[in-house]
Amino acid sequence: MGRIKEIAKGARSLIGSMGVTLKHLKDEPVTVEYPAERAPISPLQRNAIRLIEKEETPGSHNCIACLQCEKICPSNCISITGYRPEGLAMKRPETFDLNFALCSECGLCLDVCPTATLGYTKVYDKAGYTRADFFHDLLEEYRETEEQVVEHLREADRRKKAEREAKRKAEAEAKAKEAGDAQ
Amino acid sequence: MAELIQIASDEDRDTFYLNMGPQHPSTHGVLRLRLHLKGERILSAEPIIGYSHRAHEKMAENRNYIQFLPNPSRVDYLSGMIYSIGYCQAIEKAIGLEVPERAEYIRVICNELNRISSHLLWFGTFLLDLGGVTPFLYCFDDREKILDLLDLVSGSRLTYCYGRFGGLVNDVTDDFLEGTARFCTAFRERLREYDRLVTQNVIFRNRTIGVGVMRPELAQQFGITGPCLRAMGMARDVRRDEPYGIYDRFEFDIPTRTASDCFDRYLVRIAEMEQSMRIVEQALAKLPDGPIMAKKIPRKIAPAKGEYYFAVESARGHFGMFIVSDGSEIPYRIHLRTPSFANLSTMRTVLPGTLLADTVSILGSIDIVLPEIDR
Amino acid sequence: MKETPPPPANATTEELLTQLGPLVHLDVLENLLNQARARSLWPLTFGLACCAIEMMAAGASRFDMDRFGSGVFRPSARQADVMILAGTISRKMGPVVKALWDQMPSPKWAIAMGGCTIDGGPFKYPGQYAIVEGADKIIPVDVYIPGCPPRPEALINGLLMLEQKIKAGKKFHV
Amino acid sequence: MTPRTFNDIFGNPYLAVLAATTVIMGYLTVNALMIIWMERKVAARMQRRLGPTERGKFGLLQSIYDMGKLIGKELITPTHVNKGLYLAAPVLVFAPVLALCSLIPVSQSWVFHDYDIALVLLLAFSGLAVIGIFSAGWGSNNKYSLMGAVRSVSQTIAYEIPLILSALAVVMMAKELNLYQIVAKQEGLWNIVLQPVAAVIFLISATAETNRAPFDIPEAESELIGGFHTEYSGMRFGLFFFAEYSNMIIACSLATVLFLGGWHGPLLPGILWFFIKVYALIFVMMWFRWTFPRIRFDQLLSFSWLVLTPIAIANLFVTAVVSKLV
Repeated sequence: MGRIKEIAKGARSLIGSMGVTLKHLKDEPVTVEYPAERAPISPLQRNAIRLIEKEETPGSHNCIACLQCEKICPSNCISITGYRPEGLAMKRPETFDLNFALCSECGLCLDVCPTATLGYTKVYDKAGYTRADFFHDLLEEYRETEEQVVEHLREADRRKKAEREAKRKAEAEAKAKEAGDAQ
Repeated sequence: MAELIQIASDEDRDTFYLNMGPQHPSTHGVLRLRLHLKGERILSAEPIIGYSHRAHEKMAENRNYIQFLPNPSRVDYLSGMIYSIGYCQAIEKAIGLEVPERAEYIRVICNELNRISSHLLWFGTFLLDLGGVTPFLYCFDDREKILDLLDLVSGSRLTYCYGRFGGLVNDVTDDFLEGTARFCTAFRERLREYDRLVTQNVIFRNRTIGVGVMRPELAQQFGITGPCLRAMGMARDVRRDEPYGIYDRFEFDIPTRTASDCFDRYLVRIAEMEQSMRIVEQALAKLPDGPIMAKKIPRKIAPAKGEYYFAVESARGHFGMFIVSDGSEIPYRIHLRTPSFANLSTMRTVLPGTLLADTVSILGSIDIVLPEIDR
Repeated sequence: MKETPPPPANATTEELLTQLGPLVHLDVLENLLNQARARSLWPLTFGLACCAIEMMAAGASRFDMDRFGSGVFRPSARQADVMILAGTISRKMGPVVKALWDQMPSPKWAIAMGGCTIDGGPFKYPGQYAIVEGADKIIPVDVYIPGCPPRPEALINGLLMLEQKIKAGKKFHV
Repeated sequence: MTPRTFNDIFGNPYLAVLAATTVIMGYLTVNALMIIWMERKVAARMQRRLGPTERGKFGLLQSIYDMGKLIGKELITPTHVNKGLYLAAPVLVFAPVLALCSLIPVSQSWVFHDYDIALVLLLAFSGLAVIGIFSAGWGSNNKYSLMGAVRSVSQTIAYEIPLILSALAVVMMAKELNLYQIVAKQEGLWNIVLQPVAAVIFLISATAETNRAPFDIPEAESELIGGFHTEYSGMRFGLFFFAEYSNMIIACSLATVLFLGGWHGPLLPGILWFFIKVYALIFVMMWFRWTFPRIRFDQLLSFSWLVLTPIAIANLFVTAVVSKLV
């Protein structure tokens, strides 16, 4: 008898399992039909890095080629060379290359960037036929506006310098006045 | 791979060697098992590892403490959050860095979510090894929800690099908190469904009950930890024994079973998922406001000369980091004590005498992650 | 039929043969087969490391590679069409990957998924001893997918790109 | 009541064989492709996926592309195989299927071949496929294949017995071995009502006979990689694949004939009823496959010898007593 009971119990459990799959047969599929529709992606989704447009430099990035990101990158996937344009306090990058194939998406470069000009691209489904597809030239989109921006920065620098000078002059005058008052 | 095997006697003619792996659907990656079989009965088994050796420990000696951050989550990619945050906690302890309250709570939430997702993946692949495809896809469905949540805060789906020395990269959003709470309620329902689909299923029970029994003395001999140890009836858990972070503030049980077979290891993990949800819910209720990064973070991360050991409870067991510092920014040596390696070592003693089909279920039940074994 | 210019009078037999092309044209059949091949890519059940989990996720309910006919994971290399190299190839694994590739019947394709299989990824550093720096050092790779690990969408995109490549047949140029 | 057969149409038996082979091949191909598509769709929906959608309307062309691809694949013959057995195996597996299919009465007016002891022939032939499987396993000279083959043989032997015993219960009631007459006698009352136990045993054994999950241990992906067909590529593998699904059709057709009253049913024409029933059974088989984990080999055998066979014998005994009394 025990054996028959056991078999009956087993059969009942199997029918129970079949009930679960049958229940899901009626359910709506959860599939996102990828190329046609795309599931929302996290706004923080890590990916290849890019230079983002900054307020201080309209139309362009504000990379100062400080090489912090290059230094901290654990997998050496960033390489930058910088130059100093005439009459500018800060450097500008001449080349900014990323070998995305080496990247481990740790985000350390974003942490160290002093001007917060690094961000992530939103292309999360990249694939390519050759290895060369993943050498990103991050300056590509900004190359045309580079000269204007340098000009703009120069302007800003000059303005800042002038302001500083004016301030210093004012301070000196104030000091002189103070000194005069004290006397 | 030519390994010449001498046929010693006529008795050996009935037996044969079977090379299982490195490419085999149920060796969970690239493990290779050399099985000595008589018919389907296993006479001896030898796991051969190293097919996934990526030299994580060696890499640590070539870069500074910060640059090693992306690595821990790749050592064990299934519980990457626990590993990477564990590494941060180890370094914080070594240099004596205080972490803000809020960051600690978020770390606990993320860790426990990651533990659930790791157990879910184990659950799915275990069933896949046993031949049940559908539970695997249900698990991935639930796991996908956790990944969405973790993606929302950390920006990665699998190999998280969310922790930093002294805190976290990003603060959590309301979406995340609401989503986590929603997930917990929905997942309880799903667990009941799994119970009907799998736990009660007589085929599953027959395949797991009494299979792959680990004798308790193995625990000491090999240093078994995690769910495998708890299925032996020993309530050991790093979160309780030597609480790290703020785990001492939460109420949770350590589920144990006594038979130490595949079925018990299964039940322990299912119960652990429930406990993890309990912790998550408590942490959500208590989550304070405040900063997520410590105020004063030294620019130079360089622990004082000496040796440091720090352990966390990963989804697979006791994960320890042994750090030797020579006082510079670059670690002298980092040794990772990983649970799967110890658990896998028992296979030599557990597998002989079982059937080939059991090999698959036993191997599945101990939940190994290959890069973590090979480091 | 395309008109071919007449061969020069002093051409050797070999030159003649190369210029005239094959005597029997199987282009139509080949194209038809390519259409079928492109639409039924069965991957090999083969995971190396982290990316394998994302490969599994791509086959699971949310992303469902089976929509494109690629959901039939074959555990035996003899029955697979495409090898998805998901994860780091260690030096010890290299020969195994090569052996598996040789076991697959032609025509066969390979997808390198993740940074490790493209270039060594995060595990590449001067003086490393453990990994093969790029899958294409041991087998020919058709499509590369960057990321660490790439999202499942990227894998599906890679499969679709491979499909384009197969469909184009000989006309395919990068 | 006798049906029309190919012999009646052509007169010449040789011509009839030729015609029947062609028609059966077409019939099997269409059905197998249909079932493969259905399998993928059913699996997908149970797993809350979509399944093939992109290739043709609802992915209907997917199976055809798969077949085209398999035809265009390289046929690898590994150097270490036993060539004769290795090459013969796919044919040996597929050949009985053709013979079996011809014996199934699909509608009341038409069968491929009307034969008085069709049931005996069917059950005999269904055991023949295992020779093909074994020669595949042995000929491949691969340990996994061999293990798959050995498993397959013992499994087939174990499940043949409850299969035959449960079919015998029907024969006892119908007092007939002609499948056409067995169906004809079920008008009004299907055998499943009188023989529910036999029907369940038959379905389970038929699932095991066709090597379908949860009884798919001869090919057990997660244990034996591909089992007996590990070493086969291209269309040779395709034939195994094809034979598996064709066997499914035959097993379900036989179950329909024996227990579900074949073509009987209200309103719709007989042939449609037949297919509805066959596909319903196929759905049940798929339902099994996508719900259960795989049974372990020794449990599979003890399930057959210790559970199914005794029940089938008891059922046969009861049937014998009852049919004598009535």
